[in-house]
Amino acid sequence: MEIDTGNTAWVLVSAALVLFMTPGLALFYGGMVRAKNVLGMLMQNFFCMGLISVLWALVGFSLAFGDGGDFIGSFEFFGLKDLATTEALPGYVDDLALTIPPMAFFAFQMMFAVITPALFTGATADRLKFGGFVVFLGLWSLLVYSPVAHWVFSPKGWLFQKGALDFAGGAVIHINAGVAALVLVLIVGKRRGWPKEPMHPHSLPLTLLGTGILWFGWFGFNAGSALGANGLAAQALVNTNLAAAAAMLSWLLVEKIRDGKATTLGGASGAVAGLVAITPCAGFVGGVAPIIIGAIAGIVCYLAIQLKYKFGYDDSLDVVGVHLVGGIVGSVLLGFFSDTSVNSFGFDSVFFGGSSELLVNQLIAIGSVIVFSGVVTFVLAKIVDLVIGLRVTEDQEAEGLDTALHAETAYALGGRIG
Amino acid sequence: MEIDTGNTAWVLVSAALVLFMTPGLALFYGGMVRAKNVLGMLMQNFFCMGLISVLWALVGFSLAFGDGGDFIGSFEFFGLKDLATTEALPGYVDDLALTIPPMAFFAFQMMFAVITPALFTGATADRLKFGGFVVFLGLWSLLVYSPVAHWVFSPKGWLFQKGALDFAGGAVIHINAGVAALVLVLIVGKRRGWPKEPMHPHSLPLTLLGTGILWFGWFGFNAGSALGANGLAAQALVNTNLAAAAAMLSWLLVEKIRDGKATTLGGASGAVAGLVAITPCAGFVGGVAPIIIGAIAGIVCYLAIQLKYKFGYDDSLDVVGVHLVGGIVGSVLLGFFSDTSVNSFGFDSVFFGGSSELLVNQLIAIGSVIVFSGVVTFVLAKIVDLVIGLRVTEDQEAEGLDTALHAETAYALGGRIG
Amino acid sequence: MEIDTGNTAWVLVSAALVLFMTPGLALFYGGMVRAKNVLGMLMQNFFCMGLISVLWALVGFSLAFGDGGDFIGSFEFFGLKDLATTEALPGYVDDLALTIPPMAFFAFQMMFAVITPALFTGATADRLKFGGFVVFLGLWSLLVYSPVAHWVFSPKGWLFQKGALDFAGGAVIHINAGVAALVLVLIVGKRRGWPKEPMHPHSLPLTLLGTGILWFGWFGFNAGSALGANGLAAQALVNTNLAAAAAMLSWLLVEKIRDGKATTLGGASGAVAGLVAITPCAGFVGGVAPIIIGAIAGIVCYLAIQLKYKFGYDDSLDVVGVHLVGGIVGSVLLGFFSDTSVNSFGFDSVFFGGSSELLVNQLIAIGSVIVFSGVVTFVLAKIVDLVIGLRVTEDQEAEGLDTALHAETAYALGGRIG
Amino acid sequence: MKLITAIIKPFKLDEVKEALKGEGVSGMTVSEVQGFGRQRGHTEVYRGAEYQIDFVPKVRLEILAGEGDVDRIVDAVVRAAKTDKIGDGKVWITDVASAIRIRTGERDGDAL
Amino acid sequence: MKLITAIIKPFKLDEVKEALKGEGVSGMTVSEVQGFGRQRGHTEVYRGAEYQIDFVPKVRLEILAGEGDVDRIVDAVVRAAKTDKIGDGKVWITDVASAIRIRTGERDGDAL
Amino acid sequence: MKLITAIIKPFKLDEVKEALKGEGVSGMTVSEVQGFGRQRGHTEVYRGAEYQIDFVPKVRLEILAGEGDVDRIVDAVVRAAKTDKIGDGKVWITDVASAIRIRTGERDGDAL
Ligand SMILES: Nc1ncnc2c1ncn2[C@@H]1O[C@H](COP(=O)(O)OP(=O)(O)O)[C@@H](O)[C@H]1O
Ligand SMILES: Nc1ncnc2c1ncn2[C@@H]1O[C@H](COP(=O)(O)OP(=O)(O)O)[C@@H](O)[C@H]1O
Ligand SMILES: Nc1ncnc2c1ncn2[C@@H]1O[C@H](COP(=O)(O)OP(=O)(O)O)[C@@H](O)[C@H]1O
Repeated sequence: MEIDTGNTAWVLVSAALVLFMTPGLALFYGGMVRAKNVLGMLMQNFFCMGLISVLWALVGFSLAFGDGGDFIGSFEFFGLKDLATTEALPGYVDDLALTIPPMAFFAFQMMFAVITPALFTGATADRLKFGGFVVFLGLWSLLVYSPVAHWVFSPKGWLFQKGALDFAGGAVIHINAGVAALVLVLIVGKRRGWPKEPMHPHSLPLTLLGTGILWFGWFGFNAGSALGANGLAAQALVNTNLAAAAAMLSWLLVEKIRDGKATTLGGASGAVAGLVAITPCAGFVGGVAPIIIGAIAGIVCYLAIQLKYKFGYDDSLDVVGVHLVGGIVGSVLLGFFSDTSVNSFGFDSVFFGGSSELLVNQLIAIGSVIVFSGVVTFVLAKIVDLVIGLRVTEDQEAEGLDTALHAETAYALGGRIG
Repeated sequence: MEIDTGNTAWVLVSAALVLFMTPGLALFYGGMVRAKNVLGMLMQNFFCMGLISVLWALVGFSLAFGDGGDFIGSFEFFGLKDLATTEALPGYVDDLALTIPPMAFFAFQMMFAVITPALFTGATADRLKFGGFVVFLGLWSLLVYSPVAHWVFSPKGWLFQKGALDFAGGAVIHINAGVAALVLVLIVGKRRGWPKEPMHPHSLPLTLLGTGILWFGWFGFNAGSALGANGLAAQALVNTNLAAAAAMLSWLLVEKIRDGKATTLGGASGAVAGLVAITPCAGFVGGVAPIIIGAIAGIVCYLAIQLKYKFGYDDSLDVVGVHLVGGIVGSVLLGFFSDTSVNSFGFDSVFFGGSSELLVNQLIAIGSVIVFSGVVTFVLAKIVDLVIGLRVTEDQEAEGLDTALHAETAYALGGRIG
Repeated sequence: MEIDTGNTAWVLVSAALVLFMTPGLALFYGGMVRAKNVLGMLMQNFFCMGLISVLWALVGFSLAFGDGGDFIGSFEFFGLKDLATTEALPGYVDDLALTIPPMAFFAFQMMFAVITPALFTGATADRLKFGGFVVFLGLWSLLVYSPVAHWVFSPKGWLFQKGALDFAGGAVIHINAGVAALVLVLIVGKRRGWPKEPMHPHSLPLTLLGTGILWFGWFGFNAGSALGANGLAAQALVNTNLAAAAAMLSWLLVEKIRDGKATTLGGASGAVAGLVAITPCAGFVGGVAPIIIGAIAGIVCYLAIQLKYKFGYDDSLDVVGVHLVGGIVGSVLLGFFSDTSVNSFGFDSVFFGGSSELLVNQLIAIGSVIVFSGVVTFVLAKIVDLVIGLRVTEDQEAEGLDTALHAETAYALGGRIG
Repeated sequence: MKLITAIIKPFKLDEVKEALKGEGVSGMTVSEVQGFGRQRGHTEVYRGAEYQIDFVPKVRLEILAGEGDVDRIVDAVVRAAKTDKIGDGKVWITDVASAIRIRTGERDGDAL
Repeated sequence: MKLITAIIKPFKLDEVKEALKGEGVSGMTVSEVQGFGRQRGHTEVYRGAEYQIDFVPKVRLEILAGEGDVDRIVDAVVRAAKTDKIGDGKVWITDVASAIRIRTGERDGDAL
Repeated sequence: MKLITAIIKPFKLDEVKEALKGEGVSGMTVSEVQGFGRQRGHTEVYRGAEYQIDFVPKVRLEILAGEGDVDRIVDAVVRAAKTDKIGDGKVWITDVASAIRIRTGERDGDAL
């Protein structure tokens, strides 16, 4: 099929926007931790841009989109081999034929691979050992992310072929990273002093800035997944904005009712919850569906967060509550709101003259990603924890990651003492 | 008319850029207020992204671009009805026919609706009651913004048909929001202690960051209004950059002469003044006109700001001085610099072999927007003030909006006490 | 040749992205200086957006891309004259014919002109007199940048015709600005107290934010230089990301080995070093070459920075170590990794079945830019220093640029005293 | 010589400063502190978790003064800092064995 | 009346505050300070250049107390702030000539 | 035992610290303060509105010392902090009833 410059322009821009989300996430998380740990958090996120990009080029992409079996790709694109010259990527033929250079598709997908593991760094905030993180990060990306991406995104993957829908990565990115987050916090344990000792965000303006960047970048994430500049991309962009907006409103409303005050962190968190939930749906729903999906996500995620106090797991920045739960909410609701009049590549859902088949497939996809990601993450984390260690020492944790691990202090505002 | 992927890509990117301007504006304003009020400011701006997006989808867009009369649209697109499938938007036919999906046009316009009321939050900084703001915001967007957008932007609107020019919203956005700002400060009154007590910006780096984001996003705002990726969009982008640049220089020059020092806040303010002034002109002028327009705007806005001390209205972050005045400067100068060799859809102006007809139409547009927006804003604000209240209590104002309204503190940098 | 909307959309977006890099650079540098000098640094960078944009429109572009001789352009486009209507820019004919409006090309190149001198402000941090800087800035842009841009970027330029390759400005931007930085620090001298007195970054989160913006914008910088939305642009975008990633990793590795700790500033610095090195190569190399180039750049730049302590020049924020050295590394390595199968407009290099001819041309380009930029920068700086002065007084330096030059303080976080 | 230390409400600093200037006080040293006392702090809520903040921002003044001026200065501070609301703060006086002006080495009275 | 000044480790502030509440202390003033002493600081590295930071973040408490309560209060502070690691800090006691509550003008004992 | 309090120019902190180390001072507590005095502050301008800032950043040192060491220490501070320009600051000395090292409970002389 012909390369279309307009579609290519849109996908290249989208790749840039998705890359920009990782610094945005770093700031979103960084603002929420205490001042002594902000660099540790920024470092973990920026490091994903470094390590994952290189791994993706060497082998990650090939494992995800190479012509392998139902469960994993191949090594055919090892080190970008043949990618620049290949006619069509495995499975992207006939109606699925791409109108953009395979290299543009590679770039776009690289940014997804980068941000996915960055998501779970929020759960283990303030206590991860950097060396252990580095090794775990590489292993997880190759052994968890690439396979799951193959299952769902590659036309060769079993969930793709089964007919599970995931427009921009509700399962591949958010559920996947959310499960990993949960397993990691169970393995590394709570921050000392949590939940007794207050651990307030050290800079909410930083978090709000990160939220703005995430919202902005998410247009590339979701609308870019249309892989073209067309009505579907426009629909996905609109859905993305409306879900974020509605979730912000519903989250603030719950806060107002339950806590008496609407907070800026709540508004930001709600927006992100909505963005997560609409991710799998962005190119399959229309009308007011994104508003409903977002509104539900805002409420459910707020409530889900409260569980950590009940069950006592220190999901520090609520990756489980927002990404795992939000991803599930979106993937399930897609079984009710998917509408083929929006996207003929989708399937009709319960509310749109379809059967419950799609819903069942969605549940299968959710379940299998949870099980696979949960088990492999557990094994990898355990191994790394034993061999290298995943957690800093008590003294390092008390001192803070910035000086203890990175020999830096984030701020010298007085800039006069020390 | 055919959908063009290149034009669609550009408009989608532009929509994303304009959405990004609202967080940018939040930071631009947030840096200028005192540390105890920064979250209150960020909240008001981010909340616009939430509430206005949803209202726009439900009815706002339909009121602005539906097929109504000269003064207001219709309910035909209520809840996005038929928007995904409509052939052409009312009035966008023949030479005005769009080459992008109506949904992309909707997305682009949604971001304009979001940022417009966000602009006036700077005028009422540090003293707005959140509940009152929320209600006023919704009413204003539907009863002031949508009608004015219909008048000027919709081919069905009376000012559009009369031949008034407003490329990207000098009147619809800046004059409109600026008038609302003036009316609001007159109704809510001054901050306690103003102007005696100094109320310095708490973080100019935040304000400069916001300026950078605004400048960046404004390319989507102005050049995106060409609704295509063509020579006109390029011209608009260049004009936008040159006007911002020239206004920065002229503002700094006036500062240097009048105050003895050129300030970073001045450079940032000048740039924004230039961006405001070029907004109505961006796609209608060429050559060095943007430099002249920008240079004039920088000087006039600087001087306009000083009026608040003379007349004693507390336009806290100078929304009137920059947006109302800057919008008027641009709209009037368009009557002198508009050039049909740049854009055949424009009209020749006084300096470009035209009559004064365009200038007269510009004045009519300015006048009618000022009167309409002024009156309706006044009525709405008065009602909300009586029913809910628009201003916080003395104690809340003294304590600061962050803890008093949102139960949060922006910074915990020492992160050691409290 | 026909205007292509997709290509135009991509170049317009790229222009916006490159403009956004200058605020990004301002924050990158601003975070590294002490709190009393951050506004001074932001001001110098933002001021480039003001002054250079206007100069570029008036004469800078014409000198760079006008139809002059081998060494300098002409005045034909003075004040944007004829630019909107010109058929083709001088030399951009036949296979070089542009598929975008000349005005879009102008916009894209304007942003390059803006950021180049902004780069050297990092070297002279904390001590430049603003008035002297302003004058030097204008002179340098017209007398150093425009000619060098003509040599290398314009098809009429002697280095272009000689066959030296510089995809996005390794020589024109980074080597050029890096040499200027070195000359400037030699003329203005060290900061008082350097290197004895510690001068730590006052806000590394600001620096990391700047890094994120730079990385994001660099996609426009490098991939936009393909001047179209095609496979080459995709390749350039991928190369850009991989080089930044690999350089981050190699820099952190050296730190870990040499200093015992990997630092966030190191990760950020490595990424920038990789982005600099890949700039000349972005559209000429493929496969794993960008990873190799980036990895080498990360190591070499880290080591290069240490030279300032040995030789005692106060290149405050390491512009020489990162931009001059990184630019040379990339330009030289291009002589080994250039591959015509990636870009038929390139030439085969030592490792890719080519002769050493390209390498020789690269060395000629590097050498001539260093000599020309070095000499002219020296003369201009000396003159400005004598006539106006380039350095602040001792007291101003001790007080800090923010209050001393700009009558502002960056932060009032307690916001309670003074 | 005495040292007068005062804890006041931040927004009262300017008034106190002016009052002291009025009393001919030639200098003082000020710092940001957090106070704990009868005045209640505030509540913060982060994602549904509520925290009570006991500390209230205050400003701390230190004024070296000759014996003779102490009462006048203290009265001035108290008058200017008073709002009659809980949390106005405290003033206390301690003896100073001796004081030196670094620039000149002048001692005690001459050091001010 | 006495003034008790204590320099403690920041993360001990809450415990000390609770201990003081337990002793019926009605108020205190706290500030962030940097300490230099036996406890070593940390090293920072910026682009290969190493710096030794001598200062360690500490919190400074000031408590006005009647003669009779001083020992009890000091003991409470010492007990709560102790970690037995170098850097726990110091407590010192100085005489206060007199104290005033700004709100009421009450003096000395009544000022607390 | 005595408490030596010094207000100095921020950029002099390092020199003073070294001088004190030289005198065998084993510790000190430092904080950021704002000074008001003969030394004029600076002017700030925001969008054409001018403000005079009276306060100047200073650093405050507190040094507990035995009677015998006070003069030596004070001299060292004065010598190191001196620039002969207005604003060099003050040093003052107050009596300390007693001092305790939290870690060990050691008192007075042994607490240092
Ligand atoms: N015993 C004390 N020692 C030191 N400072 C105190 C003491 N009691 C109160 N303060 C300071 O005085 C401030 C005001 O005290 P508070 O009891 O709140 O109000 P009031 O002084 O009006 O009774 C407190 O915030 C604290 O900074
Ligand atoms: N002579 C002193 N004067 C004032 N403060 C001191 C003095 N010595 C120590 N300090 C303070 O006490 C803190 C702890 O002292 P340090 O010697 O580190 O541990 P320790 O008190 O356990 O021996 C220091 O960080 C400093 O703030
Ligand atoms: N009476 C005072 N009480 C407390 N601190 C003072 C007093 N006078 C001056 N200071 C402190 O000393 C600093 C220097 O005083 P200043 O009068 O400016 O210069 P100098 O001490 O050289 O005469 C001031 O900034 C302030 O912090």
